[in-house]
Amino acid sequence: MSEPLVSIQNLRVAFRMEDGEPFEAIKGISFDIPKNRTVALVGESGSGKSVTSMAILRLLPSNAEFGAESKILFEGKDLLQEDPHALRKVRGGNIAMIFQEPMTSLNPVFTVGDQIMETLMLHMGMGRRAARQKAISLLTECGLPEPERRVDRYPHELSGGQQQRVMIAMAIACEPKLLIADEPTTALDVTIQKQILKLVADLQKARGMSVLFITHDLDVVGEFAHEAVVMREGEIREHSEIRKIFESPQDNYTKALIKCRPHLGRRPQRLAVIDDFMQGTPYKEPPHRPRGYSHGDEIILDVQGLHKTFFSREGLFGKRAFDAVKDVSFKLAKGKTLGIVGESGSGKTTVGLTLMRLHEATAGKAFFNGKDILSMTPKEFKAYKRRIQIVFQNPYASLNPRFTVQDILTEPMMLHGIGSGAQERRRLAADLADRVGLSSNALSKYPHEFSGGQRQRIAIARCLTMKPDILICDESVSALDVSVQAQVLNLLQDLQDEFRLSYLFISHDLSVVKHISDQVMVMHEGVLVEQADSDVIYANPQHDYTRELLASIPRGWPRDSFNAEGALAEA
Amino acid sequence: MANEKGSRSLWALGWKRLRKDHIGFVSLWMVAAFVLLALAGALGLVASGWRNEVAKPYAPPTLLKSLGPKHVQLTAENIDAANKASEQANGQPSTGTSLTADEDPLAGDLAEASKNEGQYQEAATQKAETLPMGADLRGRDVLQKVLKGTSTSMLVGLMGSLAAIVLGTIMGGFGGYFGQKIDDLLMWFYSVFTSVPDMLLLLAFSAVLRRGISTVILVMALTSWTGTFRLMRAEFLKHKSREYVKAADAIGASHLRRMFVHILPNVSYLLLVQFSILTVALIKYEVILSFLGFGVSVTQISWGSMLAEAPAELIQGYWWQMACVTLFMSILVTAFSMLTDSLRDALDPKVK
Amino acid sequence: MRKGQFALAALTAILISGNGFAADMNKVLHVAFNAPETGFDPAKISDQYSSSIVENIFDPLITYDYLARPVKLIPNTTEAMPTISKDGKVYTFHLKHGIYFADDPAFGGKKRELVAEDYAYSIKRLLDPTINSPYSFLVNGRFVGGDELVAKAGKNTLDYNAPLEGIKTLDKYTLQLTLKETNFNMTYILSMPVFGAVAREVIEANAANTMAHPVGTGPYLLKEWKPGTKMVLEANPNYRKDVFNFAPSKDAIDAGIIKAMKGKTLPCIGRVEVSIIEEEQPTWLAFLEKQLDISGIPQPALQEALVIDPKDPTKATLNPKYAKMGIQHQRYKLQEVTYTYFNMDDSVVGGDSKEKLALRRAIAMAFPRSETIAAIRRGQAVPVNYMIPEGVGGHNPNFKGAAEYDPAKANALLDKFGYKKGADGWRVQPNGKPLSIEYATGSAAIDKQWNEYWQKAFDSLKIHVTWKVGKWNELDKEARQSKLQMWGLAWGADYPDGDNFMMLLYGKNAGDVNYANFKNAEYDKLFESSLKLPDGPERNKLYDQMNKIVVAQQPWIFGDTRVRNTLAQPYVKGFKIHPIVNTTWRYIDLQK
Amino acid sequence: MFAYIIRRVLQMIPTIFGVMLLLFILFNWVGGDPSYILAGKSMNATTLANIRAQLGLDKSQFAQFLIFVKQVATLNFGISWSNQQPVSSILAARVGPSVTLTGFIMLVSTVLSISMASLVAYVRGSLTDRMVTLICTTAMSVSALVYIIAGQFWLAHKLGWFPVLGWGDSFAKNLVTYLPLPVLLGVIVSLAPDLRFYRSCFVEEMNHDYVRTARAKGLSEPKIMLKHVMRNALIPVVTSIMMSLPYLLVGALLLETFFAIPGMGREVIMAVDKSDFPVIKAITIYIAILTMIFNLLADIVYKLIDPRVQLK
Repeated sequence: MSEPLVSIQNLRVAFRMEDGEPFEAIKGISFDIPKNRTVALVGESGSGKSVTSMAILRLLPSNAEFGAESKILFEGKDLLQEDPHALRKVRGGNIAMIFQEPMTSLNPVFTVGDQIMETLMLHMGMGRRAARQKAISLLTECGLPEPERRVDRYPHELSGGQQQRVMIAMAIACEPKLLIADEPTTALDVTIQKQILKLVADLQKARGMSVLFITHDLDVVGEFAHEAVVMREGEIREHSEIRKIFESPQDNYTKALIKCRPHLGRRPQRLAVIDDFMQGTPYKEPPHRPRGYSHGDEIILDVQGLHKTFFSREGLFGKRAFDAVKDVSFKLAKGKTLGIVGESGSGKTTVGLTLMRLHEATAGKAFFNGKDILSMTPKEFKAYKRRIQIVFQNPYASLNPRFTVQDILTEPMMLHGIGSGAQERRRLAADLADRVGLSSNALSKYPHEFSGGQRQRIAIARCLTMKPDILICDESVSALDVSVQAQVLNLLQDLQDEFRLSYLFISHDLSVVKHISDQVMVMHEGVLVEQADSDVIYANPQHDYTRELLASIPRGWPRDSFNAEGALAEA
Repeated sequence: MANEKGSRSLWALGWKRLRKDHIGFVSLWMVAAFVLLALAGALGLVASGWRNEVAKPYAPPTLLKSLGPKHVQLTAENIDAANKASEQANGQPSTGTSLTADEDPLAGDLAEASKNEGQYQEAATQKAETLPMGADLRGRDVLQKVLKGTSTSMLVGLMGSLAAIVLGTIMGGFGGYFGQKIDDLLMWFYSVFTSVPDMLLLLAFSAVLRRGISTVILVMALTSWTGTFRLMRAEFLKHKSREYVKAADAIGASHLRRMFVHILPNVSYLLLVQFSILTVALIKYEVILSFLGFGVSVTQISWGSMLAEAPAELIQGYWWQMACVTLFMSILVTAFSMLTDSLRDALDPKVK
Repeated sequence: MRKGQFALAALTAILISGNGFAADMNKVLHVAFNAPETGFDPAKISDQYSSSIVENIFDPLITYDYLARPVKLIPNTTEAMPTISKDGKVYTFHLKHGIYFADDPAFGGKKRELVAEDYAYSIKRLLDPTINSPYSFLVNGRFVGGDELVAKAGKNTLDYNAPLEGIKTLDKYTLQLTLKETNFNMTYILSMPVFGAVAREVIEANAANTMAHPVGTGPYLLKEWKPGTKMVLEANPNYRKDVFNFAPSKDAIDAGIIKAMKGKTLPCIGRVEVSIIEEEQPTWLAFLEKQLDISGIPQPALQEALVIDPKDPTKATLNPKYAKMGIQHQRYKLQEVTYTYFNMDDSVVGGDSKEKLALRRAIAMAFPRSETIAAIRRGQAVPVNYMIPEGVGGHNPNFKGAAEYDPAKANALLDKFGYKKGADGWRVQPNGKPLSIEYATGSAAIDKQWNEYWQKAFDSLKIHVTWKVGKWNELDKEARQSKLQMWGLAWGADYPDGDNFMMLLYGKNAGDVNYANFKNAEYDKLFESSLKLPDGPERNKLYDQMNKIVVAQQPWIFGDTRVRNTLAQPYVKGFKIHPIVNTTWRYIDLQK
Repeated sequence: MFAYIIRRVLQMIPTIFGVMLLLFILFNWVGGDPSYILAGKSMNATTLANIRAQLGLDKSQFAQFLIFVKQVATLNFGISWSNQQPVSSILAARVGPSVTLTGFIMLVSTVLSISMASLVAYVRGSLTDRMVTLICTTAMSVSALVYIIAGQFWLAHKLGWFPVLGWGDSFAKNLVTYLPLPVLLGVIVSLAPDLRFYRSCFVEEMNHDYVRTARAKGLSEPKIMLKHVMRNALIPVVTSIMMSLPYLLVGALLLETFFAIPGMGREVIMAVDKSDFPVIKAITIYIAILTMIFNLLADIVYKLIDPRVQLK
């Protein structure tokens, strides 16, 4: 192999914390980015992958310090030693970068054209007119529909996927030799994600540039990266060809990462967790779990013709109606899981919130044990409230930060008169905390002292205090790292097995839904497009939209979708 | 990360951050010292004798005596003597009035009373020539006045902003949380109040109420709740759709519980910041109020009522009362503002 | 008839070169008022600031000699002082010919001569119920037939054309006023600025806004008016020939004034700019910076401006550093009394019983008046000992009416009448009810200074005092509705006669100028008798008796009479303060 | 947009009504009786009744309120009760000085504070930044009253750098002679809080992701500051300026009082002092209307500088 484009040597990054203590985020890593190759930097949160990518362009905040021997060589020059002027030439010129949140990463008050032209004028010395023409052609290249019109649009007038295309257009404007993509698709829907990934892969090939692709999801890069660097806690665990990573991973952590992600192709009784691999004993996959509604299932919740309309003000006195949920009917069986999948705006969350009466339904009935909970007065509903509970998506937001875990767990009991007194409620809370796998001293702590996975356990424990019949999981595992996600999914499964809970499992992640659901309903723009047992629907989707959705799921390895030739490039 | 360090609430974390912030921490101590001083003043432990005329009128500060003007200070005795001289010249009686005993219905009673007046005679006290911070028109100790004034001004500032905060929070909370008709009504109220110039509201409210500390506090609360209302309305609006509040709804917490047990503690750091901003503003506001004649009553003293005397004193060259108040006020207000900045940084849950 | 009059007027204007316009329009006098004016319709104003402007625009029949002290009336627009009938009821005035109003569109481009009818009209306006003149009390019930005419008008405009016996013109230049009762103050009253002559055409043409359209025969006309902010007067080009020709009084400065001014045609100053500066610090600084030409010394600046001799504080002299600069300093006692009244109708402080009297007396005895004169007035005031101040007819310098300052005796007196001290150390009423007195006050810094001394007085008596702080008009309203307990006021002479002061406690004036609601049959009888007498020993005897009643009954606590100190820049020539006339602008000159 | 403006204008009606109600209650309840001022030194019941009738005070409260409604609808508030001049002409004379004084203070203060704030934000965390913040905080701690009293006494009187007070008819004369000191003092009072506020706006913007993007593009720091950050930071800055514009009319009471500037602030005090209800009504209603109009304008300007904003 020839001279690498970028060579990272013994990179150490420490952040000086508020208390003056240094926190070492990157602990002396070295790897190369060869020319014309896509290198994936994979890791969970806290692994240091983003810090590494930011370090290359020296975009880290001012409290970051590099180790004395650290070097980032770009075409032989150490970027860490470059003066600001030379560094600016590299930034945007030779090395370009795209970010996770295209909305906030674009300046909201300039048109997208202006922002692309700015780079062109800066690095290529173009005039406005030329830059504009070039910007339009770049947008065309990046697949933005109607580029002539959209070049004058402001970022907020574009969709998330379009914004990311703009970011990419901006990044490739000056023919960079290296494109750093920092989780560019994490905030996007799965169908859009696929398009963007394809775009990056195509551009890489067409332009012969190198790409450093940062992601937490190995499956995403499996499709098109040439090699992968797996990071954990500031260290590199494994660095090899992508094929090797999937087919013969050497490092236990890599192995765990591959296994703990639910997969469309298999459904073990329990998902693997990191600990299964790290103890040194070889991992044996548990047997397959069959799923599906069966005839004798007791229907605990029967939703008929659920409809929800939101209104917004428009014109002089007018209102604009927006139907978030249109005539949705389904049945939830006792002890079973009904998955609801759909992309953002599909109305899946609205269904959950409406059933909890966190929104009032516009029309429809929901029979819970034969009673329509939607038409009850709030007073009547109060008794039912404890029987349907919800676990929200963001474990950081769903727990009151000013409450201790004990407060959080005893509050519902107090409100519903569960337990004979404070003493007993505390005991019950301790039992539940234990049940969801929290340590014994957890009760006196505050939510911010816990990790995301632990917080989600607290949220689940809170629901369990009321011994509900139905648990609505609204994207409950989406924000978690894959390893933690596996733990929480296992917990949910255990609880279902133990308490015969019924789950309404709402998620955009089809793999997860496939793993946990007995029956799946697919929603699109407020409409239920398809509903069937999960194995059935994944094996044999009836609706075009379902098929599109399924096709968009990153499959990791073996790569099967858009980039078959990519694999060939390897050989 | 904090696990091994034991459990800490957000408040405790904020406190920890505040202690790290040297400026903030020093400011905190200074504010605390002022609060203690204010309490001591309110309880009469400090400067309870501020109304005593202990020195000659406008006695200069001891150390800066030479910087004071050398005006002759007239005393009641001078006036008495001068009047006596002119009375004698005019042939007026030297004591009593021109009424004869039978013309004055009280003559007999007065004669009788004069036998008992001994118990009310007060020995003349020696008046000091200088004082550490000088004296005012009536020979009162400026230092004592400013200490007592600290007490009043801080009481006014703290209570005024507390009242404004309570008013603003309750209204803002209901408006933001419930929205719809209640919000429309409260917003209407808000826009009415913000559309009327403060000065007019102030003059109008002051005109209805009696003079005194409680009035000043009330007037301040009535004219300054709007900022808190706006802030709290926005916060409640934001928080009510947060997942933890929805979760509270899901577990069956009532509206009031959600508002005051769940949301309020989460926005209270903003209230604390708002509180200290308002306190500073109101301490300064009190000065203007006093200048316009709406300050505290005669038996009370505040920084504002002292500064209201400043324009007249300055043209006579008596600069010390103004200097003394300005010094005290700057120290407190600067410390308070610094503390506010530090609090804002320390308590913001985003910064972790 | 009117038409002919105009024609004649135009003719005289050409024939007589009486218009001796000599004012130098480049000479600009800068002065300041410390409170806003209200307007310039003589019939509608009563405040000092508006009067100060009005007296320069309108001419009353009679005016004061600039230099003579004690003050002396002289003819103004009349040939001579009026002839008064033997019974003192009929006054006849002969107007000078050839006096013209300032030009105004209402005159249709012609010169308009001042005639007797103008004075008749102007005086009738004061009676007009639609005008609500603040000075209507000076004319109501005074002229023969006046009351009947007013009654006929009801709420509507007075019929100015109806014949009125009391106010009539004998010919074009002769005015005859007939009084119902003898009144020895009539000439003083008629010299007040509100009796200046207005032209009916002007008033009627500007009926909606007479305040802003003063057109008179005086030395100045209103050039510019920004209400509450600025007034600019300019010399009236139509002003009659008026030459400075006053005889010196025994005051030392008169010689210099006559030297500077004698023979000059008045007014000398072409333009007078009056601004409103409420605060004392800026006023004083502005004078020192020569941004003002004449200014009183604000109380806080007295020590700085004057050298005050502790032995005789009222004889203060100018601080040598200013004297060296040539700044002129003049001093005179105002013709005023200040007093604090007790509401005699009040259940706590009012009433004739001895215990109530004792309470009032004790409060009077506890007020440290000398201290206030020293500290607040800076010695620039003398104590009031008689209801009539020095310089006003009827004053008795030998009378001592003020209660002696003796808080110890006052306390003993309260003890004697059963104002016992309660458990908390504060006194209660003899009937056991709590004792708390409410003192009314304004909200200015100066009010607060006074209140501190009142607080001290009440504290020394162990009587609770509270403050009723209000705007002047609110307090005034409550005072007249008898809702206040105590309030401090000042009364300045409208004309230099004791009657103007003694009426303040006349029983029939209760609810009006008798704020104390003092109703004493003997006092009232004596007052009524005094009205029938001219100034002199006979009347003085009555006044002494009345003062004794007041001292004995204590409806008032006597305050002080201020000594006004006024400064003028060195280049102001001919300047002498007049105790009655507000402004001297027309008599002075600027020589920079 | 048009519909939005119409709706906002319609929404002003209830607010104006509320302001009227508040004003009416406050001043009819507590405002004092102007007839006692007009009556002067001495009065009798007939005079008083006549005056009250002329002022319309003898009408029922409801009738008086109806008159008020009519006055607001026609924006004709009649004549002042204290000096019987048309309210409109009184206010017209007062507006100029207030706008001139406050306008210059605002202009100078805004220009200075924005430029200083951007500089300080640029070097945030440095010694300069901390010193400026400290100086600002200390400067803010001194009462405006002290600045004015002391400034007039020392700068004008003792040092003689400025005239002590005054106001002329010519704009140029005012600008050159009379304005500098009051404007200087006004700027001293308002600069520090403005500077602090604007600095925080800038600093907050500098933490946004798009700044990182701009850096990644290779833009220089000054360019990032002047182009990207400035434009975004101006959003709150312009809004706060727009919101404070109605105060131009209220004027700067203390400065007007001490420098004898014939502005609106003094008029308000005077009107309240004399219970001059027509003037109070006019000032309040005008300011209320202006406040609302400027609020609306602020929103529209907001829309112009921030394309994200949707006017709803």
